[in-house]
Amino acid sequence: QTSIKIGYAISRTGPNTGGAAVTTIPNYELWVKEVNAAGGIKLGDKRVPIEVVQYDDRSNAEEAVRALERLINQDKVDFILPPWGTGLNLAVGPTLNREGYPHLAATAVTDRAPELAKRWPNSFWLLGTSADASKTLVELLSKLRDEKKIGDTVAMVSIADGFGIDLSSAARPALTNAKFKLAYDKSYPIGTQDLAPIVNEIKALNPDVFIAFSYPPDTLALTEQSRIAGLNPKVFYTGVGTAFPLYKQKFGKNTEGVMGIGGWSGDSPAIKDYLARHKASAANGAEPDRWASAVTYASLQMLQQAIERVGKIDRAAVIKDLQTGTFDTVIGKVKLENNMPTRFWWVGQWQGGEFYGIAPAKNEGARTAIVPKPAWVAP
Amino acid sequence: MSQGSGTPVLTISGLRRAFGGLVAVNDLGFAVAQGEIMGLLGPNGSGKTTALNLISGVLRPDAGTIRLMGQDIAGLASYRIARLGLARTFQLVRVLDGMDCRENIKAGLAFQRPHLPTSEAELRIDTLLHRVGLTGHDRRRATDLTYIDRKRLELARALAAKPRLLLLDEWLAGLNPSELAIGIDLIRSLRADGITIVLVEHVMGAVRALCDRCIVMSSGRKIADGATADVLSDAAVVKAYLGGVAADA
Amino acid sequence: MSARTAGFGAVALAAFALLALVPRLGNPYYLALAISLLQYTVLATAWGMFSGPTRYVSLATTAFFGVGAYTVAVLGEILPWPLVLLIAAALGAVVAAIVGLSTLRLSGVYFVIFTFGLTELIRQLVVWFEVNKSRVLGRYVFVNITQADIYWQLLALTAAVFLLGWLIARSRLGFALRVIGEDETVAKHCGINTTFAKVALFTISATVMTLVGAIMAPRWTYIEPSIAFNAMISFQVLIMALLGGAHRLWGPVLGAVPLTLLFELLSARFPNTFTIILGCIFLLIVYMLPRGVAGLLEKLSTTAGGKTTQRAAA
Amino acid sequence: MLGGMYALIAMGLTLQYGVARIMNLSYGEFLIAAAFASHWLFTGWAVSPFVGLALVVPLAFVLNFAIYKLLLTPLVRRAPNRDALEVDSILATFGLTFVIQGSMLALFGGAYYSYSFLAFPVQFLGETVAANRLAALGITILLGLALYAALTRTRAGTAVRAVAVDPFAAQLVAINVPQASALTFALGGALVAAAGVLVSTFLTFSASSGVVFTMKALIVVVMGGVGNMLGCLVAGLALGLSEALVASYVDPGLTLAVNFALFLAVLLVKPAGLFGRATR
Amino acid sequence: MLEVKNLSLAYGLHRALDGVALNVGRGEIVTILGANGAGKTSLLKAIAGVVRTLPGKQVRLGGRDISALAAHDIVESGLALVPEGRGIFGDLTVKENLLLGANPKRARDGEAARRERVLALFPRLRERAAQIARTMSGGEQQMLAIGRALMSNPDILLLDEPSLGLSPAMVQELFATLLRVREAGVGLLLVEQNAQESLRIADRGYVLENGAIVGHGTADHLKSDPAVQRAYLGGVRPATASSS
Ligand SMILES: Nc1ncnc2c1ncn2[C@@H]1O[C@H](COP(=O)(O)OP(=O)(O)OP(=O)(O)O)[C@@H](O)[C@H]1O
Ligand SMILES: Nc1ncnc2c1ncn2[C@@H]1O[C@H](COP(=O)(O)OP(=O)(O)OP(=O)(O)O)[C@@H](O)[C@H]1O
Ligand SMILES: NC(=[NH2+])NCCC[C@H](N)C(=O)O
Ligand SMILES: [Mg+2]
Ligand SMILES: [Mg+2]
Repeated sequence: QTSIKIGYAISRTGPNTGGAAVTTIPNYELWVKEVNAAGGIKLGDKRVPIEVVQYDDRSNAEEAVRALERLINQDKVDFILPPWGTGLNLAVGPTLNREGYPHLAATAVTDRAPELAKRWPNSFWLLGTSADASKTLVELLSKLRDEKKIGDTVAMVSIADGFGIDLSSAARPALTNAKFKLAYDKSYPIGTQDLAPIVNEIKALNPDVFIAFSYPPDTLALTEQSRIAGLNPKVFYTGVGTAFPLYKQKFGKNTEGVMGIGGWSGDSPAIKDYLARHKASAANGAEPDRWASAVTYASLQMLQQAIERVGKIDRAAVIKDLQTGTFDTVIGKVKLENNMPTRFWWVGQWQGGEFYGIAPAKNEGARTAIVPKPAWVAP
Repeated sequence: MSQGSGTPVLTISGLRRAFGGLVAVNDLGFAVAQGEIMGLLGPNGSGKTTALNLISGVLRPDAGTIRLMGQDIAGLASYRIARLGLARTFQLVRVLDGMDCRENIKAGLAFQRPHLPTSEAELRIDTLLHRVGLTGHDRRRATDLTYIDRKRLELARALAAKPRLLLLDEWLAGLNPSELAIGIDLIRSLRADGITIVLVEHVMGAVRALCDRCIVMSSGRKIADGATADVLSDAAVVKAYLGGVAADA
Repeated sequence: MSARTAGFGAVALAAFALLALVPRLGNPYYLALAISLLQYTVLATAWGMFSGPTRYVSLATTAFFGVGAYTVAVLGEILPWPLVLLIAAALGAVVAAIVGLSTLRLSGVYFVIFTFGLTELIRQLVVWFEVNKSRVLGRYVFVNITQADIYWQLLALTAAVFLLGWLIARSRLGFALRVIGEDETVAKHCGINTTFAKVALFTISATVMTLVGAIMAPRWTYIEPSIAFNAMISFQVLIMALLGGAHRLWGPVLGAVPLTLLFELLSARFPNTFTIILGCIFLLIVYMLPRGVAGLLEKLSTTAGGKTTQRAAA
Repeated sequence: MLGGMYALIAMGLTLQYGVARIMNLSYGEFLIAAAFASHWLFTGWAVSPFVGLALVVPLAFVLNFAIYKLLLTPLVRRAPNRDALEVDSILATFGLTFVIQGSMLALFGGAYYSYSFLAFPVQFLGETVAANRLAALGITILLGLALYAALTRTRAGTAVRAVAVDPFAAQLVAINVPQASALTFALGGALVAAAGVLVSTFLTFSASSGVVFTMKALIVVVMGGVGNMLGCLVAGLALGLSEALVASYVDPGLTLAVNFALFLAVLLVKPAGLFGRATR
Repeated sequence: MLEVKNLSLAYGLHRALDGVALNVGRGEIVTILGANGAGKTSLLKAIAGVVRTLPGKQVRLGGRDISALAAHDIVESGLALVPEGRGIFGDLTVKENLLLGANPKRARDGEAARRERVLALFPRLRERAAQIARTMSGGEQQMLAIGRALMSNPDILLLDEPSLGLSPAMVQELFATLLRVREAGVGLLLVEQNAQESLRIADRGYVLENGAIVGHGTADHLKSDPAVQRAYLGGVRPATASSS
């Protein structure tokens, strides 16, 4: 064994490109570079370098499946890193399961995660379930209301795809049970280019809480539009993309107090170090996404540690180790239960130019939320 | 075939069609008897082609009735009218360019009811090729034909359906004198088969040679109707259509 | 003629028998590749069946493919598989007939973009329905269908499509469509019910596409509108068929197979510069093969370099 | 507001397709390329997009002129008729799509890009709108009307349309057809570049978002009637307006559905688009 | 005015024109006689530069060599073609078609006056200024095609079967017009199926057979040439032969 062959198929073209380029690709590249710089992965007493085989899945489920089949049968790779996004991770699930490869899904959010983990014991769902995400968000809101920091009107929008709908379907009963008033609850299709009507209507309702289960382009558009329309609720929460470096870059001071899905322990030295390394390694010094990026990187560390503990290319043993072992990662110590982590960051908030995890509050390093959100300032 | 000469093949009354403000055909009425060759004349833009389009179902009339052998066909889809025994040619010759001559003719007969058995159809195609003078050109593509041969092919396609009524829109236009003679003979021979013909034409020689009767239109209305010689010497027709000097070519 | 037909039939049969053995090779990658090839072969051939003779360029492939896939997503776990396929086919046929009746009076780009718009409309409606009525978006299909099963179904469908295409080409319907393609007005005056002919063929072609979608669906476990109604499929199929030459029944295959392989080869060899290289090769092909692959073959096989079919302005 | 953007992105295509007869599938890629150029100028050199327009638009004009001359002229030459040219141009520009998209991916990666320019609220007809969108709308309407007038009221514009109608006959009235087509195509390219720059001030884009714009543009063009500027403007605005109305009064989830339904309905009633002249 | 020498043209292997030479003088009407497919249309197109010809041709217009010019420049230099099948802009209005007729720079001076003359000649065009050309009747389109060519202020006008589809009255008027156009010093090269009609207004004529000029002479001379009479003036026998 002179090298470990690691393969992945990732969306370099097509609609998923944006997500993959921010969250997944830089981490795969960073990790490989670092591991090889250190001599490789330790197998027994020697270190073997990683050799990478990568393809473009063109954001297409069929391509993704076939690319994996190619990786497995033609390139005979030792391990496979998963694609970006829920849909593609689900699409490749059966193949990876059939062929016995560990599947460390770090960018998939699905309520069927526990069930899938049972069906495919090789699969690990590191980003959690949307029900959990919504539940945590609502708990946070309840607490804030109890503290009399906010009232009880909520306006919620969601993107009409698996992600947005799962989250909003979970949030809806949670909010009602917690006796929040859902003043606005609509979804908009993917590709909507003008969100002004939605924002204007919500503005007229003057809610205390604004929740958007959105994707990066609309996360940016909603924020921008809210600023323009002067929609400035006490809690302003947006979806995927809030934790992106682009968000900070675009909105600068206006990010202050904005909440979003994800978050990380921005104060932890491990994260600080990771951030620095990421910046140094990625093209144009790009920063990571403050949510799934760190999880992705952590998943790679877990894979490496599992391989090293097994000491040889034995995928079944690696899967076993992943199921049972404890791992030391940038997001802290990770021990999986039923193939899922026990600790997630569900709500983060921009505070002083960094996106800190604020909920669940029991998580180590959780900051207290700044509520109400400061008013928008002119750019 | 001289049966039923009593009922007209085509009867039109009160036919009208306007394009926007322009009334292209206005209260037009006439009848064409079995076996007749009727000339439909008139100055440019008087509504002749429009009338043919109305009869053959390309356009829907705004008002009026059109009876083909007693059956009202006004507003019927053109393929239905075609199946009732009406065939036509077009002012600018239209053949199926990508197909060969056989296929062009086959198109004319393959969709008629009842269907012909293949062998009979092939036989009919041979006959028609011969009839219009295209024998030996079976497999030539329509694009490669000369102008007159394209016209011949178009006519053969129209004849393939054994129509009761044939509408010819300036079929003789653009032929030189000797071709014209051939064309006239060809059309005349159709009458012997019992085909009734409505002929739109500006070539007066041909009209004189072929038509028993003529109708003259002007600005969408009928201004004359009668035996060819009478109509062509009618003062109104001369003024509107033939011009100062009576056409003598 | 009939001897030649019989000979040809025998060769085709043998070829299909041989192809049926592919899953026995035991290499899932080759199987996956073969599935891909068949998928595009059927889609492109079905596309060409309608668009070739009528020269209506349709971008609705995705719509039907998606309807098929979505039918499986909804019913796949509930009903027995053959019934699911049957329902999918029926749905596809109904949608196609409605679409056909309403759209075939459009011509040129208007038709092209209409079919695209239609695809998007169907997708938006599916999304809206799922979001607001069933409150789920993205469905999981866990059915017991192996890759080999998918392959065999596609192979059978391929055979059926070619047989069907061959029969249609010899039938009066096929001839009617060629006449329509040449000159629709003339066709009507020949007694052709042009609407019926076009809608019939459109429906047949769409039903096949729907079936492809249904057969492929179990390959992905998770189906959501953006996967089922992926507009790229329409484009790829169109490009393949045009490149192969849609004026022949066997033309689209000649585009589908090399292009699928090319896509595959390029994405295997040049994952990063894939798009650029693909684009360049594509341009090269367009400039070197003006009449598609079928055109090239025809040119090679006949000495009488045929002239391009001209469409009389209707 | 949004309608303005739809009209804006469609204007170039209606020239390229309606007049130069090139069905340009790489249209959206050109738009994104211009958006990137503007982003790069703005974030890297602090060049305002309005100044950027003055740089990017002429450049796009020259570039598109060259593309027409080099890539498309051979196709135009060899095409026996309009249909054949349409097929060829679809295929060729499809290839071009990949080349441009691939180049942008290589240069900028797949990530989302966005920047803020004129992102402040202004009051317009009693509504609060973003200044950048309003600016884009204003420019669109100006450009659209100017082009419409140029195409219908001037001899040169009429000549351009004549080329679209019948290139053979056009040479008989002393029109240099290859030149006129190339210039029109280039003008279309310049327009799409302008659209790209303007759109980049308020939309988030990435190297792979071109297709969306190509399709939107095609829909607007077709709905308005191919080659008709006014149609383009009206169709764009109608689509935008319907989208906004549906979002406010019905359900934002149905905006796109209604958009497409509106488009389909228009075609069913007027098979050649709002301002199209039925050809058959 | 117009001098053509050694003009040859081939479609693939088929030679449609073979070393044709002819000339048309100022204010002269010259007609070309020939059977269908003899190459008349090809000849006019070749002179107008809209088809690719074989090398070696010489075309001079008013002493200037225009052999190498592109079609649009040929129009600029003063030669206009009314093509077979009319070649009008079907989707444009009548008015726009005429506007484009005056597109050559040489036609800009006196455009208004010329338009008046054309509209006086074809009053129908004035009535229908806003009509879409495609929807006009066959004969109306023919008028438009001729009117548009006249708008370009040509020195030489090539006409390919201009009387096709025109009513008898219209044909007479057209020929009268052509005579008037000639009066203005324009040279006309006329192709007509109806040789009798065309020889009546022509000064001279050429006989074209299988792509080659096989004879020429004054109109009177040709009219009385028995070979020409047999081939092209056969005419239609009067209606007496037909049964009534
Ligand atoms: N689709 C249309 N839209 C508008 N006007 C039309 C349309 N079709 C025909 N017309 C007009 O209707 C009138 C009659 O046209 P039609 O073609 O019937 O004339 P015609 O008698 O056949 O003339 P010609 O002898 O010149 O062929 C003409 O003035 C023509 O311009
Ligand atoms: N584009 C073409 N491709 C091939 N052959 C052609 C083409 N155009 C004309 N021909 C052939 O060239 C010869 C001369 O044609 P042309 O049209 O010049 O004849 P014409 O004298 O004008 O005939 P007509 O009296 O029918 O108008 C004919 O044999 C014709 O078939
Ligand atoms: N930070 C992230 N990019 N998270 C990825 C979320 C992926 C999302 N659930 C999807 O389907 O596609
Ligand atoms: Mg007419
Ligand atoms: Mg001719």
